[in-house]
Amino acid sequence: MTYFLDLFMSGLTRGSIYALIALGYTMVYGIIALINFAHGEIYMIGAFTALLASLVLSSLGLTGWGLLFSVAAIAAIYSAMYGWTVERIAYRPLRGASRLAPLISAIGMSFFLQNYVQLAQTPNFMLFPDLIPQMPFLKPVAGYLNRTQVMILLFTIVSMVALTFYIKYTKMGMAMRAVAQDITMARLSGVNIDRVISTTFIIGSVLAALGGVLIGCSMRQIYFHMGFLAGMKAFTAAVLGGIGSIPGAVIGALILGFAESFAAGYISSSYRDVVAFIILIIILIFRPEGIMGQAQTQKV
Amino acid sequence: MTAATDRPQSAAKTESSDLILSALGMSMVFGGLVALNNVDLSIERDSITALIGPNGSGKTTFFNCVTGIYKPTRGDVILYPAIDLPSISLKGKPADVITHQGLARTFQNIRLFNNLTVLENVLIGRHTRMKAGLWGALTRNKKTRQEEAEAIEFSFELLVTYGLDSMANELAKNLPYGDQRRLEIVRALATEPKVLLLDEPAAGLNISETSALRDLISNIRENEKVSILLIEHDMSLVMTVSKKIYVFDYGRLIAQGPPDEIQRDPKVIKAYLGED
Amino acid sequence: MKTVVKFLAIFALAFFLPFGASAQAQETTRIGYGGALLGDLASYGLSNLYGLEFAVAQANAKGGLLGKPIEIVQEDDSCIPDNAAKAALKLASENLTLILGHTCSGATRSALSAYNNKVIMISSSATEISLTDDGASPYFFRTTPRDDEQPRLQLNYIKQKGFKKIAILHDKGDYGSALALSLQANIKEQAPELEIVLFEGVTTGEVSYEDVVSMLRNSQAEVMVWGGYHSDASKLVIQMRDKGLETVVIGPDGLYDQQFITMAGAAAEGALATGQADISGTDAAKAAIADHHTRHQEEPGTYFFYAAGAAQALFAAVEKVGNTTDLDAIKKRLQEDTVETVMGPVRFDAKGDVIGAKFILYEVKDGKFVPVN
Amino acid sequence: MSSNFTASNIGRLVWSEIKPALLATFWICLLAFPLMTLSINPTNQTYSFSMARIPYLAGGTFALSIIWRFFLKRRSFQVITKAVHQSEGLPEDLTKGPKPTWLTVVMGSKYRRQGLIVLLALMVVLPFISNPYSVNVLITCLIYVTLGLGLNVVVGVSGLLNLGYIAFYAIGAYTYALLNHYFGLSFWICLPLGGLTATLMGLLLGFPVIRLSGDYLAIVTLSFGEITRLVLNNLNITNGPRGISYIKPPGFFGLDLNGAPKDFLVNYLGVDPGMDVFKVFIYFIILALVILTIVCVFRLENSRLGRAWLAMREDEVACQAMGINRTRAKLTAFALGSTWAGLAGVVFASQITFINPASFSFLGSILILSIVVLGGMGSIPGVILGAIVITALPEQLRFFSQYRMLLFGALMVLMMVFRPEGLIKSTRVVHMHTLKNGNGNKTKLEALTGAPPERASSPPAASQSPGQANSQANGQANGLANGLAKPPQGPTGESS
Repeated sequence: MTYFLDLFMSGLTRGSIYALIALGYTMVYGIIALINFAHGEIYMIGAFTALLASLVLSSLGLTGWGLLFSVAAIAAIYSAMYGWTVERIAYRPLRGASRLAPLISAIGMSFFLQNYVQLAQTPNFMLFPDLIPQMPFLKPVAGYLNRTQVMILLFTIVSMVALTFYIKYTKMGMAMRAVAQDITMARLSGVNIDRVISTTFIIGSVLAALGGVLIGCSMRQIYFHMGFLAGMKAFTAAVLGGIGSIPGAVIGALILGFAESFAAGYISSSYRDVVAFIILIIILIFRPEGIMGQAQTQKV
Repeated sequence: MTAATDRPQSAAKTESSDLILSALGMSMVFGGLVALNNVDLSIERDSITALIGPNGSGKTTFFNCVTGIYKPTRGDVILYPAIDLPSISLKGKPADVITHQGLARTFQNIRLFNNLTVLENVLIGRHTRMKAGLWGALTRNKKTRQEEAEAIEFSFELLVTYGLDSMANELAKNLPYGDQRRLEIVRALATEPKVLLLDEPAAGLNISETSALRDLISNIRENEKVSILLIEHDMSLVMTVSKKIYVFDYGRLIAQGPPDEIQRDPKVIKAYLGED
Repeated sequence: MKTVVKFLAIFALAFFLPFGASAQAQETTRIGYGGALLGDLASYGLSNLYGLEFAVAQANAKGGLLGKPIEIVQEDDSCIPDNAAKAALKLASENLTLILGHTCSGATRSALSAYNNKVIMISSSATEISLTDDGASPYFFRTTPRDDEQPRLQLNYIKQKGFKKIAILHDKGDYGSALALSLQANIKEQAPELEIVLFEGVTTGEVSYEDVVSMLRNSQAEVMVWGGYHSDASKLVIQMRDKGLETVVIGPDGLYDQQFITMAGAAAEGALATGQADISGTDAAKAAIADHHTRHQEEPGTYFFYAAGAAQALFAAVEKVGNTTDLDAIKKRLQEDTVETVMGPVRFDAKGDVIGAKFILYEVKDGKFVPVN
Repeated sequence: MSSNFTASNIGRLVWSEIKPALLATFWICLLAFPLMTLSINPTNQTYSFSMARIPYLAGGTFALSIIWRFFLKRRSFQVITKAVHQSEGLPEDLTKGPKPTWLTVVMGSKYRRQGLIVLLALMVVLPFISNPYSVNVLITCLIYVTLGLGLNVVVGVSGLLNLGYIAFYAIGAYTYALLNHYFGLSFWICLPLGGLTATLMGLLLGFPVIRLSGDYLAIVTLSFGEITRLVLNNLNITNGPRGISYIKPPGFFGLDLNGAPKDFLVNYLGVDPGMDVFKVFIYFIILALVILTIVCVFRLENSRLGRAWLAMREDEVACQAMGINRTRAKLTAFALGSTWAGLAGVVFASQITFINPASFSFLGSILILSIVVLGGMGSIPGVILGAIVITALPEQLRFFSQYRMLLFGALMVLMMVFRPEGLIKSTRVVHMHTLKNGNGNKTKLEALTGAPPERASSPPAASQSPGQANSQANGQANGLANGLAKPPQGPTGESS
């Protein structure tokens, strides 16, 4: 039973990280039906910016929670700027082109950003400082739940709730839902499409940056290629949950996280990804629109 | 305007030799919404039958159920290919099989293959009457070449007949709207249908184009030995070309009969104009 | 017609440039470097390149090789076999006969087949046994010790400490999995009384290793042997210690890197690794380290000395033979002469392995690798 | 008008161009600021600060921004001009047929055959006038042409987004490697077997994904690709990540081409090919395979089956309503597309002689997809050009060594922004109508067969002369040529 609990907790944290990245994928997809391949790179840039910021800020004497939050804020702001710029350069000129053109553009952007960070910094693994302060109250459960996991869960839940409120109750959130429903109608009713799309990229990038900071704290190492695998898994999670659906992305991410943890624990770590992908295929065969995706009746 | 056509149920049983297609007890439920409720409808051989009703009354759903795009919740569709041939049930058959059996349709919102040429659109209509498979395509043997040549010939002649041959090599999306409507009909005709189902062919056409369409529909019926089922909102068109009219409202069949009867039917007037 | 021009331009750009590129006046003695300069394992490749650059700079200061200054022609293979073959052909097409490389074992094998025994090649980091053992590559040498030493050392230590339950984890790469399998075979043959409670591949670059840690805890292993590089090992060790798991960690030479301690910090304490015997103590090595500091502002990487040593041995052999094209003569010199290099005396045996290179077991104590007696 | 060109006006004009470029420069420098100026010393976790790279960045960005804006403006100007012309009905003369492109000009000219022969001769001579490295690049390039054309069947023609295409390439390569390693089977036996295995795997993947479309299909194929790679990595029989080495290159009628023939050439004929004979041999094998692929893909695309694929890509509902069995069309597309990947995989294994799962990562699928999209979806010459660009360009960019992939990524973005339809836009084959209809004139068919064509009720009589059938079939192959001639105009009355 403790083994199960152990795996459950690791699946939960894994899923939470996927969720933070998957939200960016699913929001962008929901609005402009684009698989934003460069999203994993934004997450990586978030982690790198956080590393640099933490070094500078800690040399200025900042410590503890203040350091963590200011580092997270700087990473979020920078990633948002990158996200916005990527959309401006690689996707906006392509609006209205065929569906695959922006996809290739996104792949190109992903190559570019990866190599840019590699050249600007180094190809080496870089040590990420342990930013999360000690939490003495976790002593009794230390074997199963540590402070990084607590922070990951906390961050994820807070961002999820905030995002849900934002989408539901703000004017921009309403505009986003409108654009997701019908971009032409939204434009006709006076919604500024460009602004909505930019905002979507900014929000997605902020969440990815938070994911980057948390992973940095948890793995204690970052490198320029880290965005690829995480991005691919998060994208898988987003599709699993029904791409375009925000609760779907979270549920999909958690399912993927649990599936991977339990597959590793009870089957084999070598075959973990195989099992995870097979589960994905099976779910999609029986629910082709993803778990939370809306079944669309072909309108004829 | 015979009295017999007023009773479709009995007609389906007793006078099947006059019918080409009959739908019996068609029902379609989406979630909790009843889009079609126990509809009986039959089409006489070599006639033009019209289907009218307010928006959302289930006309297109009926089309989709008959042509296999949707699987109807209940009901059967029976095709009588020829007087001396046995009837065929189309119930639950996939769309491509139904087309092969001889039902062809057009769509309310034009669904052409936009990035293919006009000729290719028509050639795709020929698909179901051709046989060449993978082997034929790769080896391009004599049989395949001949079949291909015949299909091109056939398609060209159709295009000539309906005045689209000069645009044969244009991409379908570059055609003017009226020609796109016409091409969709020609494409359906290329399948050599026994029954042609037209879903609002006059939608978006101006007066002169509509009158041209009227001629076109009459011509098709005369030239091609095909029965036509027509969904249309343009009453002048419906009343002039059709022999019999069915009226839908809220998924039910509320009236049927020849045009002049329908025009006077109080239930139809109520459905269109609402109650006072 | 504009498009025709465009088409032709692209076509010409694509193919005809390289045809002209190889015609160069040979004012220099050229040596090729093939290995990872980009990609995940670039740091290993760079340490090789820096070692070569150091040796070349030293030789050039003394007048070069065969009376001409030495020039390095470098090609990246990112440690991908496919790319390595391409890089190898590119180097071969430049009429190079002296190659230092490649970085990774898999890439080295594919490069060897592409060179088709037309170059002298010395690798300073490809440790996989069969590269020299299979005898298919007569002109291949290496200055790094071979992999078969390491599992033996590890097993000895395990037996000595009386551990009974062993977990073997590897990174699913060609290097790591070969080591893991070799240890598994060693245990089955020589110490069947030991129980392998866990034998698993771990996906590298993942967002979390917590499930692996859970498995490790569940298996109640007393010792975990890692097959793979330090980058993943340090993450794994951090997460293990974070979760209060005190299992002893033993790694191969991929873990024997100061970087491991830097990355894992306190969690690295007590970890063991088999590694090449320390060679940084000599005066020549100290000078090299100082030189590396001024050039790159950092500590030399894992294979720096092995690459520099390989290059120095190669230069000495070529100088004696008097040309770069008589491969058999160069081979003979490499096998017969002992050359004093920054990594110590270098001479190769009949198979092409360096003589005297040894692995020893290290333990991390107070942030440093200390030999275990 | 001349008053517009006063100094202040020109100044304002220039400023209006420079200002946004300056803003962009400032923005990019701001973005790059921390990553480009701060560098970390990993040993003691300190950082150092240097502005040295910023001026280069600023200069580069400024220049790029000016060029970028110029081309974007030009692009939108072209779009507007086109729209205006269209709305004024200027060049939209529908009887003119499609605008002749350079391809139709070259392919349609009477020198088409000669042109193709010259091209072929060039391809045949190429390995003998180049060095081993170039031959290797050529082989890789042709392998990717095959892969691109195969994926084009799936993505470009059938509209099914496949992100796991590399798996079939891997299956082909491993089929040969394993059969050769364990059973010593030769290249020539394994080539069809590799293709066949890939086809079967394509079918296997096809069945579960029949109901899926669009991005869901993409993710399932992606998963399939990853599963294949992981399984190859974990199995013992494939030797896991250590891969399979010493795969035999193809022999020539049982003759081992590795070594001996070269000595023969040098010693007895006095010809030094300057490279391994088997490499040249592989080059010719893959060249033949490419030609075969081109012929097959062209024929498929213009057959009943190919039109079904195109219809499926254009509109899934309408295609079914036209009597096309969508399931079958999807399955054949998947299976056939995979076949070429399998064949290319076998050639790849024989070329590189060592394979391991690392060569078949997701990145490979992405590269092949890039070939198809960059070249022009559904366009055969486009895909060929795309393959050249994707495989040969990075080789050329080796000059920039470490900046290679950076430039490659940037080029992909630029390419899509300024030419989203790909290098060569796909064009449809043009058929010419041979009938002189309407006014009681006999059609060509009538003239030949002496019988009036029956229409509508049944297909024309099968007694048609073979010559006619041939000329019609050739009409397809020569369609490009015919496209230049104006199709004869029939009466275009509203209805007959």
